[in-house]
Amino acid sequence: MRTRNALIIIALALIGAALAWAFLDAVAGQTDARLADLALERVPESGVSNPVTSVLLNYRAYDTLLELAVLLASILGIWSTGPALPGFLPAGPVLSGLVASVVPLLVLTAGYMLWVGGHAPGGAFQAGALLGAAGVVLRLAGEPRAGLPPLPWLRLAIMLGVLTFTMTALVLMAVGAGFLTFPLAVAKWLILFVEAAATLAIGATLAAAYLAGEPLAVPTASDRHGGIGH
Amino acid sequence: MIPDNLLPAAIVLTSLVPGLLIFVLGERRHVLRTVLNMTGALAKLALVGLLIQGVYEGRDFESRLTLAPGLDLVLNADALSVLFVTLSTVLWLVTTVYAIGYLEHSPHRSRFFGFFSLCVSATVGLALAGNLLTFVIFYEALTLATYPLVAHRGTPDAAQGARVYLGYTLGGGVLLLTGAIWLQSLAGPVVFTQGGMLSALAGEYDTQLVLIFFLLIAGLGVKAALVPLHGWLPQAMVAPAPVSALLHAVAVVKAGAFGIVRVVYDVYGVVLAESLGLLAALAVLASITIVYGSVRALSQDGLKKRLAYSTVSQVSYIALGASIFGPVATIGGVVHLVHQGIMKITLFFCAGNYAETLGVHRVSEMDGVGRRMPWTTLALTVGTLGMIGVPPVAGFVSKWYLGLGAVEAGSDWVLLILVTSSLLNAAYFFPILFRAWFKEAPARWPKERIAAGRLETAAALLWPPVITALLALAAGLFAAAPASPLEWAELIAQREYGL
Amino acid sequence: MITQLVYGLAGIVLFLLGVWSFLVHDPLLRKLIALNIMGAGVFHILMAVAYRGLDAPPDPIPHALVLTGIVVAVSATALALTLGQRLERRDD
Amino acid sequence: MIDWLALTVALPLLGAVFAVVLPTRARGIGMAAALLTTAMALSVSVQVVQGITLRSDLGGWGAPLGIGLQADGLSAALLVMANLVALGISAYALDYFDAGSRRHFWPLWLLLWTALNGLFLAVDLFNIYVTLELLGISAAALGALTGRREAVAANLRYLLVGLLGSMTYLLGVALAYTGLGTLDLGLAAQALTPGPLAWTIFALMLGGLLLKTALFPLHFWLPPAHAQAPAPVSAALSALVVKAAFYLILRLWLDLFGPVAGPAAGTLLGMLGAGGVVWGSWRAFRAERLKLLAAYSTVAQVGYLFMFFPLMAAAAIPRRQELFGALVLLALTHGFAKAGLFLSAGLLQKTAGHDRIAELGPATQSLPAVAFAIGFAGVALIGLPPSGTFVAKWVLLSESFASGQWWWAPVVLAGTLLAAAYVFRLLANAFGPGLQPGAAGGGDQSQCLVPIGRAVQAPALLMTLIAVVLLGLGAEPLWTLLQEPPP
Repeated sequence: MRTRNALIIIALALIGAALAWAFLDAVAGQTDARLADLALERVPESGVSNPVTSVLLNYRAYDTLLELAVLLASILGIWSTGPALPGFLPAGPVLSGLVASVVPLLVLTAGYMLWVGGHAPGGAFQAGALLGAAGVVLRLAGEPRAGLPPLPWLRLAIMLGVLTFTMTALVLMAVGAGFLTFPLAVAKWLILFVEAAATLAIGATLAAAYLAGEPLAVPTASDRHGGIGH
Repeated sequence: MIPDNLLPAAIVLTSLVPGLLIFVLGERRHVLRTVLNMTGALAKLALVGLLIQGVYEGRDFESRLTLAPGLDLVLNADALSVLFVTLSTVLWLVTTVYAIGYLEHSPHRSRFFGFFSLCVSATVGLALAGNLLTFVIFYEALTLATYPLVAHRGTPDAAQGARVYLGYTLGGGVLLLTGAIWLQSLAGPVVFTQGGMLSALAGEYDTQLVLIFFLLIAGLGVKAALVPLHGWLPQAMVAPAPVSALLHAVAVVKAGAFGIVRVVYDVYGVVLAESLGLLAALAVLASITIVYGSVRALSQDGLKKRLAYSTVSQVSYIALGASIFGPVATIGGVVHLVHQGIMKITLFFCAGNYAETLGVHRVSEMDGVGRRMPWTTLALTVGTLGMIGVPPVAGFVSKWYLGLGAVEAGSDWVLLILVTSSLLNAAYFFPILFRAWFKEAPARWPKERIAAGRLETAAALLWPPVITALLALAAGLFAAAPASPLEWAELIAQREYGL
Repeated sequence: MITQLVYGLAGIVLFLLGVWSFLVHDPLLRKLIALNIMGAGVFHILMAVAYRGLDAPPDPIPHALVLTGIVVAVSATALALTLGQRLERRDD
Repeated sequence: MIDWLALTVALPLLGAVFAVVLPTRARGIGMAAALLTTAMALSVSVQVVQGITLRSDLGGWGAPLGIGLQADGLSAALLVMANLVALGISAYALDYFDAGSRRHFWPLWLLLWTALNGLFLAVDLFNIYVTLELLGISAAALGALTGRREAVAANLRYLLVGLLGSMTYLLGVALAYTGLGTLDLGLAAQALTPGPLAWTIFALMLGGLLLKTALFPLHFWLPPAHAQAPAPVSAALSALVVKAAFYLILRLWLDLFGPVAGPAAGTLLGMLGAGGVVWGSWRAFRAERLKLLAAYSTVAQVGYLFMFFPLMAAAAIPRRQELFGALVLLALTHGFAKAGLFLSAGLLQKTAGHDRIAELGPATQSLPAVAFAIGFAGVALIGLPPSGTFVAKWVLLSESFASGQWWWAPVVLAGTLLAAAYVFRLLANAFGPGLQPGAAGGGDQSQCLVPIGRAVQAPALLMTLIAVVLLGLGAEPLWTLLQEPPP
């Protein structure tokens, strides 16, 4: 095994050298600021003032659509492996008290993050991550379903992002604007609408992923241990 | 009424379409299957008639399908292909009748007749092939279609025989493919043209041309059962009689011999082959096979095994004819293509009759068979006499021309080969006749399935050998008739040598 | 220019560490962590390239790519963890 | 105005979404989406055949900023093959899965289909990365659907290897953006000049994709993953997912790395391909189980695909166009034939309860249509006429002779013979003694055969028929479709 590791290290060193050389050649070669100026210059046409959100939700909206599909694929894959893990033991008074205050705060900040994304760093992914975190905290505090709705509604939630995004794009195409082309007048509200749906979807997906299985009728930990606890 | 460019394709399709329909047919639909078979066979016969008449008038027929840029599937009818197509069409008709009779109560008949028709389509396609690519395509398709027939019975040794058959033929196929592609990379698309098309490459690529020739001959030699590559033929005798009759006497074995004739005459051209010394090598190989086949046949007790070894040696007569420089030997070789087919199929039909009617499989069990089945044994006699080369049966004609051609070309040792092989033929065929006619019949036949009613055996089993025996006789007696195989062979020889 | 180089090369080093750890260690969790380190390395390079000095606003394109990359990495890691979990759970 | 390319991707995505929210009617929605998507793909290809190279800039932002979708001859050909095979697999899957796993299969299957269509139309480097991830994740999830221990382990390793490949590819994209300042394939090609950056990007992107297309020696993860997956999934994995990764390599090789990818790189890929052919065919011949045999046969066929590269790198333009056509024909034929083989294997496994080749005699005999499908698939895998593979191998061999690189020929021929060996080992079952009518329980194989309906046998037979007859005899239009010579 020793020689194998040594060989790997030597190989990686060589690859590293090549990468570094290529990176130097790349950075030196590229004097003008790649797509930065072009992107920043056309931000007003995208309906939002935060350039990253305009890239994510307008210039490269198709990437974001497929990325939501990736999230959906992973949660469906997780559900296909079998039922969810049983929940944790219910939390003691201190933790449940803390959770009672943290979770609403998380939800509130998520809403704010969603709104601020239009003109400052933030947006659907950050808001979704916060919602997911809220779900994980609930799950750790002993709530077996991590605050998620029953399965039929949960199914609706996880696919909401992709559904709204695709339907909006198709409607825009039907009215003649073009697939994923947000006309400037309504761009801001359309993007906000799509981002809201995406936030819900991402939050539900991340929380559901933490259950590591399909939440059919998730038994609480106490059921599993024959109701030792209270 | 069929446009000229569709006739060759139509000929191939008349057996392909019924074959595919039969596959879809249920196992119990005997009448419909027989109707399909017979209509296919008769339709093909009619179309071939049209073809012969057209070629005689000098019209040319060509169906072309481009598979890829520079790769065309071409079917056209020249004199040589018409000869082989006629032979296989007539014998397919006769064998279909025989097979219907032979497989009366056996299972998997849809599968059998489906692949049987595919085999004939492949053989006919191979005969009509206009360029080397089409020839290779149908040559491989023939392997594919015959494998299920050899393995038809499903017994372990049928599976073994089929496996051996596959090993040889696929190996041969790969060699042929390599040779064909190598040749194409040198000379562009290889089209069969009378008098050969490689004379332009003569000076520069001699070594490669020789290597390619041996690759092609090795690939074709597997199916033509040239000596080192003949191992599969005796083992393939495990197939039912109609398969051995049509395939191992006409379709598969002739495909190899026909290929050798094509390569020597229409790819290399006799002049180039002679100048490269290829003909001499082929002649030696053919002679060895002729003698070897006859010697092995002597010691075979199984009737079909003996006939198989006889086929190994007889087919090499065609290769011998092709390898002797001179129009007369060519006529001998080409006409033997037809004569050997007719005679050998008669012998296999008779062998099938004995096995099916009396359960006689071995030569030692054939005492007094002549009295019990006179007509079949009469056909057997005509066939064997033809094989030995006794006039007036057809075999004599082809051996006569081969001998004459050999003398003309000045290679007298070939005459010696012909004489010794004829003696050997006599040595392994006469004991069969002697036992059949002059020995006392045993009290009880091994497994008498069909009683001796008005006819000695089932009608469908009796008439085919008699008809083919008559054909053999007719080919011998009326050799000089206008549309006889001999006349046609002379036409081919004239065109090949540009006389 | 210099900051881009420093952070970019740091990204490359991170990537290589990830590859080394992926190849050398067998347990699932270490391989997953290695993959995420590789991802972090690539995102690091993208961030370095996006930097255009203190006064000019950064290039938004790499930022968006990194965001998308992170979400993709998270979902792949989630699925891999669940499959791994399923394997352990089956052992008991 | 209808954006055909966007619809080709959006329809299966919508189908997946509705299948998620209405699990009880997942089957119906899935089949409807399958039919609609195939119709869309065919209409795209018809337009491309009429000479229109379709391009749609999503979001209306144009090349540098926005993401485009493009369909030229190559992508149209593979799009048609992928969608027809996927339609066949969907028809087959209609009653292959029981109610429990049905609701999991259809959404993931439609997401995989979305990823496939997205990949064949993608012309943006980062977008290719995201689509590749969607493909890899949905494929791995589908592969582990049976829940058996080996299946989960094999597909976990597949997922990890896939991620390693994607990360390497992503690094290539990052460096490409750093050096070329654009993510669009066309613009990047113009900006790319041979140099250390170009070779590094080339090595990274191709290295990542070689891992995903399982070129020998990076193929170790494929056989267990494809053999353990349920039949329709392994058909999709072998015929489509591996093919999509190969398509990307071909696309990048021709459109982006034209000047950079010299004969040296071509020869390296050719040699790895040759290794794949021999090793894959040998392991397929030794395989005891049918699906493992089919999986190793995929490794061999991918090897054949890569043997075209050295010849194409060295050929002059008109000859390179013929080779390019033959390469695409081989890819298409393998797609149909391998999908047909895996679906047939699934039927045999369902009937006999196992897929040990030695004991499949009775099962093969009880399903004649499946036996024929395996026969046709075998013909196409070996490369016997009249299959498309025969034409492709003919062009490959004649070019290897004409160009003097004769050493590829013996490898192809050895591969062909080995392929013949393992295919006819399968077909021998069809002629074995099997269940003689009336035989008492067929001796020790007294296992009862689960009857299979005729309808479910149709997709396999149809697909292999396409591979043999249609692509064998009617492949000529493919060359006109690929007419505009690659730059």
